[in-house]
Amino acid sequence: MSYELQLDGFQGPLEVLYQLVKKNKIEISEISLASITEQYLEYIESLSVINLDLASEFMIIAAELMEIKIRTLLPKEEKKGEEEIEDEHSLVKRLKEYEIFKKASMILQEYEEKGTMFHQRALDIGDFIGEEIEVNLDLDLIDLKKAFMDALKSYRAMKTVKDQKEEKEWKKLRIEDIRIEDRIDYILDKLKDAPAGLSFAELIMNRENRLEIIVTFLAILELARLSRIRIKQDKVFSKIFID
Amino acid sequence: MHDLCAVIEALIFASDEPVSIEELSRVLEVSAAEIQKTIEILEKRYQDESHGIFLKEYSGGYLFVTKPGYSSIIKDMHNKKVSRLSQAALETLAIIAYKQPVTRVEIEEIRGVKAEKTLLTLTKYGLIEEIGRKDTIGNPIVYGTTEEFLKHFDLRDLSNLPHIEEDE
Amino acid sequence: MHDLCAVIEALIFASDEPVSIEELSRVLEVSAAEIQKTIEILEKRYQDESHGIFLKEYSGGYLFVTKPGYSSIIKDMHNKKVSRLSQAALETLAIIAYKQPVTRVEIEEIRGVKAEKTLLTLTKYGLIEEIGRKDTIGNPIVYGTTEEFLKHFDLRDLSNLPHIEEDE
Repeated sequence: MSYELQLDGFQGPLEVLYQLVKKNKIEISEISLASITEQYLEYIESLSVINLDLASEFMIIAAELMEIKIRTLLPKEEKKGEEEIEDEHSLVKRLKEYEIFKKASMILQEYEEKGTMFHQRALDIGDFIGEEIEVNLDLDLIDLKKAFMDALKSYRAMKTVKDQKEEKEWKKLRIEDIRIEDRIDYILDKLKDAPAGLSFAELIMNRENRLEIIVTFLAILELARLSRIRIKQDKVFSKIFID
Repeated sequence: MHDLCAVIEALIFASDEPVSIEELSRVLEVSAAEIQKTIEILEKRYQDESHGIFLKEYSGGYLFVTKPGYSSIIKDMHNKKVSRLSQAALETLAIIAYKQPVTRVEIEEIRGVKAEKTLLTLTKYGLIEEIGRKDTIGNPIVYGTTEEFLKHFDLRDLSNLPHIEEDE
Repeated sequence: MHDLCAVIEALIFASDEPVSIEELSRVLEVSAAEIQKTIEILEKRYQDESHGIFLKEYSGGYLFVTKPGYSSIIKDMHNKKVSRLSQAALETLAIIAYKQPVTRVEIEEIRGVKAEKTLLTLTKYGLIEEIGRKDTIGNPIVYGTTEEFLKHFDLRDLSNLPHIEEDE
């Protein structure tokens, strides 16, 4: 009704994917998602500043997209009866569900337009009854403590907005540390010194950061796409060799 | 009859939450049928164009609010900023509205981003509330929408939410 | 003339503070004399005993309030369902409990919104009181909790408030 709302929140990777689907006027299906994988990766690369938490979210979805893409590129084997009846990829399912709520939220937005036309004032029971008011509050100390914590929490949230600028600088340094291009150069460098090829495990040695591992993996896929390297794996879950 | 009209008007005016017929019937010790009849008289009275306020029904209760036509002049005079929720907040609210009772983790799974801050703000504005805890590991808090939510979106009750197809 | 009546009714109804004739004249671009005349019509309309509210003059402004005769029944209705503090009031009370002695400005800084009316309500409820003035510029009033507050929460004294880890 009549109060101020200032809400924000970053629209995450699903939103980006959803926007790409809309932009390209395609259906949410594995095949169409595979077709926009490059655009998604380009988008990630264009992000110069990104919060690390979000970065890993973006990367996980990037990896899922790559998986879908590979699945659609691989020749279909016509066997294996039951196993072949595969479900939709979970990313497709998630995006479909996301779309439902996206639509619902757009309808709510129209309703909000209407709802904010009605005004009521902030009422205070003291305005209507005499000076002395007996209160019979259904409250205990836990409520009181919680209210104090809530007040402090939102106070801190407001303050952190101020601090975020400085933090962003730091995050910028971090993300630039692990750009896909750099990892590509790094892998090519390593391969020069290793004519017999390398294993994926060797490439991610000493890299404990999940994001770095994902970026390395994406870099390898990119190199394979450009036919700069070959990837070999004897069987599922065995070592991955690159030469 | 006139007196009943007046006391009901006073009671509804003095409440910032919708007042139900049952509540009025209990407090005034008058049959629900009679309250209903008086409410209808009141509704009609304020429909007259010489009135700037009217009796509006929300989730089975009644509330006085200003007529929509005066919204912009009220905003002008009281410097009321037009309150609009962000996309993130709207999506989170939509999920809660349709899936309630729902946990934070369930919301995050659908939106693919953290929801903690948005939940905090929505709670602060009284649009959602903790309505209990789920009986699973960790006993996570479950959220639901409030009466304020209905008011904000001009919904009579939750069954008036727009229909969405969930093909599952 | 009817329309002027309606828009003034809406503007006064929607206001938290008394609305003056000058203010209405400025916003509506209508002469003060005409506003004055319309206010008189409104006053008369609500004097009728079929109305439970009326236009009350407060320090040069107007506000709708319920007629004094209904105060006990309003109290009944609100008491029976146990008066609940709004989130705003509860947070303000909590801040005062933990940070007392504390000024209005300090409370507003933490909550990020005006606290004037909330402080008035909490004072009326007897939960807080002015406990003195601060020795800084403007000598602002400082607030603290009352005996009633301790009784309400069944506290022997303030040191029995639940402990809070500040850096959590």
